[in-house]
Amino acid sequence: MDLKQLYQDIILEHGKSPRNLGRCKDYSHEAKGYNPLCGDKVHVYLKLNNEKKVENLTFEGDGCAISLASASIMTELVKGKSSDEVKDIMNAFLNMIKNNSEIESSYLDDDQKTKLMSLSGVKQFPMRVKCATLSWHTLLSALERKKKDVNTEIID
Amino acid sequence: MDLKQLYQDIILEHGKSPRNLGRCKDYSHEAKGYNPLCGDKVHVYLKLNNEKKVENLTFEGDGCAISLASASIMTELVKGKSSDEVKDIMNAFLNMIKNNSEIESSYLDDDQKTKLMSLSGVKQFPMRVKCATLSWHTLLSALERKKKDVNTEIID
Amino acid sequence: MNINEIKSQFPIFSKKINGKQLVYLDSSNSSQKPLSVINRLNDFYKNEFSNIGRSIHSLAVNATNKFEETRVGVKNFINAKFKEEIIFTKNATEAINLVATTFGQKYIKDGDEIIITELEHHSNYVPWNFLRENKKAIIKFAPINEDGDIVISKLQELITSKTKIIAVSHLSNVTGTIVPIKEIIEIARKKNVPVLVDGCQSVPHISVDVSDLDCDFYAFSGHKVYGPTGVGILYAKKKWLEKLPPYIGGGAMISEVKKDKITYAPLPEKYEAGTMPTAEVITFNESIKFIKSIGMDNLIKHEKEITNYALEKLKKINSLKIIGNPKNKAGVIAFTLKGVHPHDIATILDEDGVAIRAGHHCCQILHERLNLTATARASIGIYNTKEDIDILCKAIENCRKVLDLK
Amino acid sequence: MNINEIKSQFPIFSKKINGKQLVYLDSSNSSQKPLSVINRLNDFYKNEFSNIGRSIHSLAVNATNKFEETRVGVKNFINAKFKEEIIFTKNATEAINLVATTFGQKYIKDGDEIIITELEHHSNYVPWNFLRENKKAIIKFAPINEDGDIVISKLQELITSKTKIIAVSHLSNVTGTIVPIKEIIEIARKKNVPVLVDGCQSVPHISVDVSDLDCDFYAFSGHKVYGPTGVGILYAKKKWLEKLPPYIGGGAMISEVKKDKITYAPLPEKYEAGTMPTAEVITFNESIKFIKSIGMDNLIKHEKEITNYALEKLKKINSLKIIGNPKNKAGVIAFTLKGVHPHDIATILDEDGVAIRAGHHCCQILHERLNLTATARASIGIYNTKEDIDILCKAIENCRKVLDLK
Ligand SMILES: Cc1ncc(COP(=O)(O)O)c(C=O)c1O
Ligand SMILES: Cc1ncc(COP(=O)(O)O)c(C=O)c1O
Repeated sequence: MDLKQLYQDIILEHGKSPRNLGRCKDYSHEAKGYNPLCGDKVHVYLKLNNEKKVENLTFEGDGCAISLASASIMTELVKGKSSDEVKDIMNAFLNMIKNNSEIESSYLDDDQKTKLMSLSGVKQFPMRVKCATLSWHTLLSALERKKKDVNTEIID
Repeated sequence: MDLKQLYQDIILEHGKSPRNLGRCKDYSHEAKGYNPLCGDKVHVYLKLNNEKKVENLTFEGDGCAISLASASIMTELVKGKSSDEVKDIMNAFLNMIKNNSEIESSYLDDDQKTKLMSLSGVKQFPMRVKCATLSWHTLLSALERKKKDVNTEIID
Repeated sequence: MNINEIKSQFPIFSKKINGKQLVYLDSSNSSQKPLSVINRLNDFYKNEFSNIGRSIHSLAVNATNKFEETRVGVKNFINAKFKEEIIFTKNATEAINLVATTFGQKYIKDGDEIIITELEHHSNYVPWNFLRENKKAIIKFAPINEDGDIVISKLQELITSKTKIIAVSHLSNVTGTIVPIKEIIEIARKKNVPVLVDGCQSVPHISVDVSDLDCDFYAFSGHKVYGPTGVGILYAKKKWLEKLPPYIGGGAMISEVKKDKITYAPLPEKYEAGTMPTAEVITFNESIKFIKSIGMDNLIKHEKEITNYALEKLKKINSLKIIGNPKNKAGVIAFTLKGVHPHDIATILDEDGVAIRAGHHCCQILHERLNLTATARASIGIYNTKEDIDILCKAIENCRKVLDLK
Repeated sequence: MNINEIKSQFPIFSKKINGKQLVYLDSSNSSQKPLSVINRLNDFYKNEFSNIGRSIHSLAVNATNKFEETRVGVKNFINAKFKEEIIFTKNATEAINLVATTFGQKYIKDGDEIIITELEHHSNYVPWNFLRENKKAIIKFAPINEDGDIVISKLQELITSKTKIIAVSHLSNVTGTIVPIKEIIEIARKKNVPVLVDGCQSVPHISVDVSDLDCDFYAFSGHKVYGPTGVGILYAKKKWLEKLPPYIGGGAMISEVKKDKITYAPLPEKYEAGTMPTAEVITFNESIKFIKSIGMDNLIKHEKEITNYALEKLKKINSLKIIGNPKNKAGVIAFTLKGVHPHDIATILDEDGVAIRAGHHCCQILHERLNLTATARASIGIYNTKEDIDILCKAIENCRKVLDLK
């Protein structure tokens, strides 16, 4: 295992100064996520425009470097995407973390893929995978306007 | 351990044809005893006369050779004894079984002591001690007119 | 299958009992453990010990993964659909209590009916009795016949619109009856009544497929399946575990804890409060592997052979009576010997190194039904041989001699 | 006392974690096991295994005697009056649930009050919450101050004529606070309110004398006291165990079972249904012997020395904050590091072979009270050395480097 792999510079940088922090105005969707094992929390606020594309996405959260960085990077990558495109990106991300593959999504350019790949280090730290995926599950929940809060323990 | 010590002839004989079996008429005291571990049951019927001495003592029971023989021998030995004398004999018996000593009671003659000593073999078979002592505890309970049934699990 | 090779995997059989070779015929009570299981436990405590779930250091990660591997192992072993349907308890008794308590809390009210059978172990009666004591539920007993078979038509007749649950053994720990549990579940299904199966005796001795059975709940104990003590298993359909309230409350089964309100964790954690029997659950996976290494079919075949041999030989013993004669019988043989109380049998057999059990075997209702207070019981495990049976029979013959009976 | 000799009794310390020597600072979660304990378990399964109580063959007699020896061992260890006052459960959580459920069933009704404290572990809150959910009981929280001490005067003020029970920790698993439990019991005694003590963290680390404390209930877990997982202990005054209804129902806890009525066994069997964690309970006696071989006074002295050394060294670390500053503190040290989340600390420390815990440690109320969501926690056991603390401190210093913080 390699700490430098987990805590890559880009992660540290996003962890220290997360983008899109706070509650955006006029959000149309929201959801809370919670990891009962460690107490990590995230609250995402989402504004979909008339074309059902992500116009704005912000979050409030309390968690470790990994979970903050993941949420921060997520908010950057999905802006302008449709709901289906967001899901495609999320699946590509989960796939990469679980199955050790590359990021495979046609909705991301190479730079964006590199950004997401910076989270690949968690593969070697199984207890930290949930830190990296919580915000994504919560975004999905907001998109689907699920009533229940996201709880990492019920995510496969 | 020695089975012949446990199953002495006198035990086998009493086990096969227990004395004073059944329910005597005019009993003044009674009590039921139960060993939940193995299901042994005994029901003693006791008639105390005006001088508070055991005029008659009979029992109904369902149990192993040891428990039947012990009850049978008991009914023989305590007839004519006062309540205090019965307790003295019982203590002498319990003491013999627990502490490996002789039978020490001035209310028994040598023949009677020999009879009781025939149960000393249970010392080597700790799970069978309760079989030998159930009827005595039940008699004590009858003498004291205890309401509760005897349960070997609450006897020290 | 080489039985001597298998027997040699069990260290206890190199031990002498009263100077004699151990003939262990008390597997229905608890089975002996193979070396692979004992070694796994030993290894875990020596090299890997940590609590699970809560910590994120390497030892904890490893233990958590191993713990979940057992969950998957059990799921596959009994063919459940989801691993969250496997809940670890301390024994089968707790597993049944978990269902009786939570199901009772949510679904049972005054006058509701629970059906059990005359075969049941106390562990599948007392938990329901609590609902009778505390909620005025009614317990009905499906009768058995003299052979020790449940009279299915009578069970069917007992079902009414008030019947809330049926709780029944898969295999009797006295008569060895293999209960036609699938038939019972089909009957119950038609009337929309859930079924709990007490699988304590079945899981170690016959193939169990909970998906095929379509039962709602299935409970068993690890220690009877060549595993360590301290581990019980409850299988329950997800829909039930989701609907039912929690049972034991504490660490690990919560989601969020506030001063005014607590929310509970998702499955399976919801039902696994406090520190689990971590090492024992992890070790239980080795027990499953042990059975798999033999093959369930081989195990069944071997135990059948020994059982048949035992039945044949026992029947030849003068004044010995075998209790029950069910249509389908596994290797549990209760018997009586005329003029000899079962406790005396057990004591005398023990002198010959033969370990059997005497008493009511936690089945007082069954004994009452058959007009008995106690029986002797020889029960068979994978390690038993024909030689064991020969020694058993000789020791039984000796009983009458010791007691000076003709 | 030679600490290296003691440490060498624990096989796990010859193992490497991520190529580094293991520095185990998670004993509050669960302690490592000495070889004598591991060997006893191994021996029992190899040479002596049998279930207890029910069978009368030699193996069963031996196991039953050994099981009861542990009961006497525990009784003497915590100085209870009677061995029937010692009930074996699967963990402390079950022990507390046993009391909450049975006491609640008999004595708690709508509007009755239960007092716990802001220090409590979830296992000493959730069971009482069930009574709030199901019986409309009221839970009151005795407050703590910033130091992590319970404000006794405030606790006293909470007691009313409706207070039915007080449940309180003896030693906090976050702040290490040693609670003045005797004082609390005396206050409660005057108002005739029974007290349950959660002794999970105290039994392994300070002397416990339940007769001197005069508590009504005392719960703890074997696995934190150098024993195997799967064993919990409830001490309760006989008068309570006699009055309270049974908890788990099944084999072994009954007296007579009829179709219309069941009577329950006397103590302690009344509360020990089904097959117990036989081997683990028997082995636990070896854990008590281990502690005795060291001597409780020596243990306390050693842990105090290491704790003080750790506190001193940790305080010197830049931007590290120790949580709580109780009057009397045992070897449980929760801390935060400015700008570094506890999970990141735990992961980074683990790379250096240092096992600590991060999170809320099953104490969300306490964390909320102190305005924290998570802390890192280093907890000390008999095997920890000053060298361990040096490695811990160095690893903590490394955190800020790994995360590129000044
Ligand atoms: C203070 C305290 N109470 C209760 C518990 C619960 O103990 P267990 O998980 O062994 O049931 C713990 C440990 O986790 C604890 O530290
Ligand atoms: C049929 C049956 N049900 C339930 C039990 C209870 O199992 P445990 O004692 O492991 O809880 C047993 C074994 O004792 C059994 O044979």
